[in-house]
Amino acid sequence: MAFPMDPFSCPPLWTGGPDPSGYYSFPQIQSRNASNFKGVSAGLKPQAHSQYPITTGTSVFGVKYKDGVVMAADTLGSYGSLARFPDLRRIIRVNEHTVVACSGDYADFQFLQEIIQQKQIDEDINGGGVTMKPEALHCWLTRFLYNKRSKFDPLWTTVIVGGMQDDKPFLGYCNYIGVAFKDDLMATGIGMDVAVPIMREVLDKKGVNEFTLEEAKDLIRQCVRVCFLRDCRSSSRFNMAVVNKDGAVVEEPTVVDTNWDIAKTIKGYE
Amino acid sequence: MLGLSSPLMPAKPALPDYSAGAGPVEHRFNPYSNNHGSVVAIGGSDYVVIASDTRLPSGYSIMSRTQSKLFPLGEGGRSVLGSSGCWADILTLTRLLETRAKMYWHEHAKPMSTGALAQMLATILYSKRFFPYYTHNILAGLDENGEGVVYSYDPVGCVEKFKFGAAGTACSLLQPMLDNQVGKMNLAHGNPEAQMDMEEALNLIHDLFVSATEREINTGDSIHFKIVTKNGIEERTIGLRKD
Amino acid sequence: MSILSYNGGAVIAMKGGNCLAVATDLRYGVELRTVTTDFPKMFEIHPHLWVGLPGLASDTQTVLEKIRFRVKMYELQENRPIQPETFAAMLSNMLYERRFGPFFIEPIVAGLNPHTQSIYLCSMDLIGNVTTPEDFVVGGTAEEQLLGMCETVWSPDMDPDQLFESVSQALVNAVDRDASAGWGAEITIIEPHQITTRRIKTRMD
Amino acid sequence: MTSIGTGYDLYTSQFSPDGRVFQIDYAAKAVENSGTAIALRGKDGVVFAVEKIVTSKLFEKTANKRIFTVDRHVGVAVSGLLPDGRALVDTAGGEAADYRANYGSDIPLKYLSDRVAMYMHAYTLYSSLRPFGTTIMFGTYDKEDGPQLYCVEPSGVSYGYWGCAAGKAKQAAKTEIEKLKVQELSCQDLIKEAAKIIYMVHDEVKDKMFELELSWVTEATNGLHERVSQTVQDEAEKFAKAAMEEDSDSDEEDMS
Amino acid sequence: MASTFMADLPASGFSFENCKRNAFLFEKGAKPPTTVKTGTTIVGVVFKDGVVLGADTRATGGNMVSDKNCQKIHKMAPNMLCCGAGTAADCDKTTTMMASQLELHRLNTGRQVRVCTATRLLKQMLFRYQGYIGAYLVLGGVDSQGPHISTIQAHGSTVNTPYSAMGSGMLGAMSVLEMRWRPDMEEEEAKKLVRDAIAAGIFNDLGSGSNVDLAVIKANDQVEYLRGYELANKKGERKQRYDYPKGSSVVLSEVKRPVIVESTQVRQVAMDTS
Amino acid sequence: MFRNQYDSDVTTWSPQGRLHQVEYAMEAVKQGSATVGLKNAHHAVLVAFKRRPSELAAHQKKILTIDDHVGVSFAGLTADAKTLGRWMRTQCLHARYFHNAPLRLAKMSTELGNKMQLCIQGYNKRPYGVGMLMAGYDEQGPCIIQICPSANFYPCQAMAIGARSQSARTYLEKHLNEFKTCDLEELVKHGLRALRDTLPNEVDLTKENVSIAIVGQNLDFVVHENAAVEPYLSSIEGEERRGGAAQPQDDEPAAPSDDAPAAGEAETMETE
Repeated sequence: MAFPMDPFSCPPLWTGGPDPSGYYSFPQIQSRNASNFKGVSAGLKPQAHSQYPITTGTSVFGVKYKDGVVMAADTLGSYGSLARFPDLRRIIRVNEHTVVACSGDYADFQFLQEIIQQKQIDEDINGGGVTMKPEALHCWLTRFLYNKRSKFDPLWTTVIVGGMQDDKPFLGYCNYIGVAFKDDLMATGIGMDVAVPIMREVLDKKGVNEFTLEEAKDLIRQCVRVCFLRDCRSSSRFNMAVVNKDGAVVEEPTVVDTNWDIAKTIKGYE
Repeated sequence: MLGLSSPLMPAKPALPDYSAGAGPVEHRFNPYSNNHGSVVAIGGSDYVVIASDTRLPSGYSIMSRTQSKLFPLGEGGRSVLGSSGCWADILTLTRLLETRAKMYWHEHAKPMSTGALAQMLATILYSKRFFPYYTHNILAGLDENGEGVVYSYDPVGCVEKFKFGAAGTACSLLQPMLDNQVGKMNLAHGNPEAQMDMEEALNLIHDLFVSATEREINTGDSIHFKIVTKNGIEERTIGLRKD
Repeated sequence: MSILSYNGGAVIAMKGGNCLAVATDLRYGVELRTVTTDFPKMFEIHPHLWVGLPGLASDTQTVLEKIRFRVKMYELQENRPIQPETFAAMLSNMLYERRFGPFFIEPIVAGLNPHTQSIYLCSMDLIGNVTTPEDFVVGGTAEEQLLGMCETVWSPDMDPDQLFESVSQALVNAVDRDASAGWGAEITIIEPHQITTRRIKTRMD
Repeated sequence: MTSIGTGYDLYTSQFSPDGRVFQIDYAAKAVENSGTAIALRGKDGVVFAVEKIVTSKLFEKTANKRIFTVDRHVGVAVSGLLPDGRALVDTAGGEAADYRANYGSDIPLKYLSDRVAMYMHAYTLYSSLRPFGTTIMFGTYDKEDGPQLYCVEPSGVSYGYWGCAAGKAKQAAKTEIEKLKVQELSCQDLIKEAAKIIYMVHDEVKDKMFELELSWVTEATNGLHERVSQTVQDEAEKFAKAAMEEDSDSDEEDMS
Repeated sequence: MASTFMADLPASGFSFENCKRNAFLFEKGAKPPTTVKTGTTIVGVVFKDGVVLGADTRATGGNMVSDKNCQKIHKMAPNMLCCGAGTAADCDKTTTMMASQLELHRLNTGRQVRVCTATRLLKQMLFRYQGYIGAYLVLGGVDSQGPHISTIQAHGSTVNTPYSAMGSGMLGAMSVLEMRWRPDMEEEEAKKLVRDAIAAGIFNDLGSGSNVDLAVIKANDQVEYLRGYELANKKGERKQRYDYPKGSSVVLSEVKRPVIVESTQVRQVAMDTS
Repeated sequence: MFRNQYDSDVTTWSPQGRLHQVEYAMEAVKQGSATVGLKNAHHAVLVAFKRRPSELAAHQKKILTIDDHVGVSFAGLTADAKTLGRWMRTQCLHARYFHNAPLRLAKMSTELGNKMQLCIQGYNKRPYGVGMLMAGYDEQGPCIIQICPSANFYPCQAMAIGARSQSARTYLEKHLNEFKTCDLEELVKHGLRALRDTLPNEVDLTKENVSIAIVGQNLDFVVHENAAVEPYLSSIEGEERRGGAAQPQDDEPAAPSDDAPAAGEAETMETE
């Protein structure tokens, strides 16, 4: 796993090589993942870790349809209550049948994104045509987030992994404590309270197997629209991703339609 | 009850519940989440039945309606662990148990017995005595002479062997009736040694879950049964109220 | 521990055919110590109207006296026995009056109208929110256990004997799973023309 | 080679009286025991060709692969002791991953070959270690620096090349490469030339069966190192075999 | 000195006599108990010729359902109803007190009471108690100014919008309303919309459940209160009965007391004027 | 003449560029009893000949189950095999723990190769004195991978290692193209015949001294011992030895002596 090296020293002579000295001890190079109590010996407070999100992304939505999965996430990066980054890509394409979307702290997601892409490179060079599947990535992410949570140094993100697992749609959720589950529909953050009821209503009537791509896209657009209307940390500009057996596509951002006519009818507060 | 919005549920409007004397609250990182869930198990002369509800709540919303909390372990999944509480801990604990059971099978060329699993689970739970797995576990399986046996645990590994047991959020609703019907307690002419037959056990568990669903908001959606006898495992799912 | 479980206790009121059962445990304890084992929490206002006052024992007695006073005043004024609904409303308003300094009791009211055979059950929280279910009401520290038992055991239109067995089994098994309730149980079956009070054998631990 | 067997050639940390570290030379000798591997740097990319000697009919075609990819854009051909080679490829992979983690871009080939060279050189300093018995060739192509080809020897020395060879018929292959004007040729032609060289230097007698491994990293593959497609492989082998007939005809004419 | 009798006649308004004692008990570490909350999903919607209110029927105490079929839609005035969420007792008592105030107001002015009056009275009272009275209300009525829905928060803030939702299930309900609300809807469509909004709360929010209550209010005091409009959830059928044979419990002592029931009539007595 | 100077430890190259310690380790493989691995379109099979140190002792286990989809048979130092087996089991369990998916055989063999390579480069280390045949099934189909003490691994169609395994290899080379198309029964028979060819005339395959392992499409790795091998053994009962039923086989020296390295071995050390 490519943890970033200690930034303050130049890369050592060689990395991770065996201790060539055999009998006698070679000057020990500072091991890369030094314990997080580095400062204790120097009388500093034990190194604490960030335990709150800074730049956050709001809800992410995912729903299965008969041949695949549709996901969406808006492109807003909120810096507290400031709508600071209007064009964040919160859905990334991992390979031709896996897509990952994140809500919560965006820096943590970029950190995760790097590691996922490195994993994908390792798969490409010696995978021999067979590459990482969504369930493997979802399971690995759960273990990774749980491990960070257990060290009280959490990655403050909630991820949804979507894709095709052995020609069957796959949707997996995992939050920053490591609570993970798989289901036909899901949403993170406020979307779980606002969008999931709508999705459940639609999918209870019409099972996943008769749910067409157009209907799924329309439902997801509805969810984004409702969340934009009611979540003050969301934007109307969002990315939609579709994964089916022809591959994984993250579409360019589009904007959801809204109309505010009723504003005119509201007068006063009583 | 609408508590103050805990850090787990960012951006959810919290309706303040004013309780006197609530001083300033410091929002530290809370590594746990309570995802509730309830488990009941009844052992008979030649079978054991274990059941859990399949609702996975988070705060006041429902993450999944179809998440079973039963995990087969050991030989052919003959021993079944029912676990409720913090779902992240449950996933990790059961994964660890499955891996250890597999390594046991490699090393001993025979699968782990229920008793061995019970002891291993107790040790693993106690290994995290000072950062516990926030889980309420019930391990059900057949013992050496094929009788149903139920081990019930506290989150840090104190284990006891019973013929029946309940655990989880609706434990206090389920347990008294189990004592009465299976343990024949407080019945003037009940015979506690008599073993319950399987059909009656299944019906009792179903009725208990119906009652629990009526009164406990975190219980509902459906019940997932696993019935273990010497010639295999049968699974059933029965619906419950979805509100 | 919550103030309501300082003294412990468990009460049930359950509706039968044209009869009503009220039951209470008999423990009076202070936190984990049991002081006496003859402290019912179910009191008779008049043969067809019973009130259960589980919670903080001192408030149980205080509220009981206050209520008895008000019922006497009412009956002197109205020259007829108080109806359960009226009694419940009076109790509810008395509790809500102390909204910001409440009495720590969660009362239940059970009444039978001998003329109309109608049965009134209600339970309240400590600030007087009235709930009037059709089947049974429970209260005290063993509330969850009692709910579990009663939901399973109750069936409509039970005759007095069946009702007695159901209520006593519900109470006894529930308090066995609650450390701060138990130590004896008293069950009263209220019928239009007869009140039967029985004490049953329970674990005394 | 005067000091063979005089006891100065047992440890890497020992100089012989005439100032040479024999263990490094012996390691280089080990490289010559494996099949010939060549790499040619054309104007639009780098081509690798390896003579993979098949020691048993029972092996799969994928056995003993000696061409690897590091970090998608670096082609690697290994000759000499294959386990050592794989270990080096693994190290090179780690270097490339670290580089991307720290600097966010693909690792430049010069930097990678220096890092691997330093790593191999570290094994020539201590008596408790032995040098890597491998020569390893790295090749990439990108818009910025164009085609790049480096080769690192067991001594831990790394040079840039237009064309390099290692293994059994290293010398013969080198002379053949020098005949070509590699700088002007495109990879399409170079792949055929490389196949021809391998067929030419292959010693029919000693090693009966061999397989030709061909791969390239070119502008056409937009900087990704890939094995050549089956059609290109067949064409190259057909061209090589045809070239072999012409030579054998020309030999007969001289003799007759 | 006032006799003991006088001591007990309740003065008007809240009594704070136990506050000192309770504060002392809490210092001793006792945890204050929880009041019964209505988890609740309540909705109010304006349609062409009136207003539709909706509510679920579950009251919760902690994680326990204390009432499976409670009434959350309270009468405020002949032309006005009010759904309450938050602390159950606060909603009940607040709406009952306010109803009597409004009735007096109606009698004194001889006019139909206006929604804005009820809103103003409610907000002033709630503001006085700084949100300690946990009543979150959706007030709906039709008065001379037409149909109104106004939402009152416990802290005293109010807003009136053509549709509104409150309670722990409000997010699910609000998303249904945002999707399907249109100005000038027909009555049937409005009822269906409110029913679906409440159902979204019932099935997706743990704090709400059981049945859907609806109320339709139209001009000139036309109020139609549909209690139990849809019994969305019934108790599961049990597979066994648990009747205990006679003598299951061991009786230690028994006392039977007969009760003589006199008949009581209530006579109208003329006012004694001398 | 130079050989003895350069064969004392694994960090010394000989003038010809060979590592004699590694070659001697390859010899250890030939001390172990024979084992054969082969595969068809959907299954991989391992058969192994079990020896016992004395009449009173039990037969030495030759096949280790690594995971549901992979197992190994080994020839050489049993303890080395057990250590590597345990390491492989842990790797497979890690893969299932972290990725909920079986570990791909190509990945495992590369990792194993790199792990064993560390032992042929350090001063205070020795190579693993065991050769292994890994049989497994994953997305890329069934595979047989031969692992040598030289830390090299070879994916094979079929392979035999251990004592007198050359005669088995000869059999396998003769029938190589039949394996792809034959069914599982036939495949096991081929394996047993190849194994039998490695035995001296007076010894024959019995249910005590043979174990068979099969893995394949929706068939978890299963090892047959003792009674379970009988049906397979009886199916090749009558056949004439050496080269099996098909056609007579040019006679090989009855038991090629151990030290003369059979033709095949020398080349493998060809620093491939």
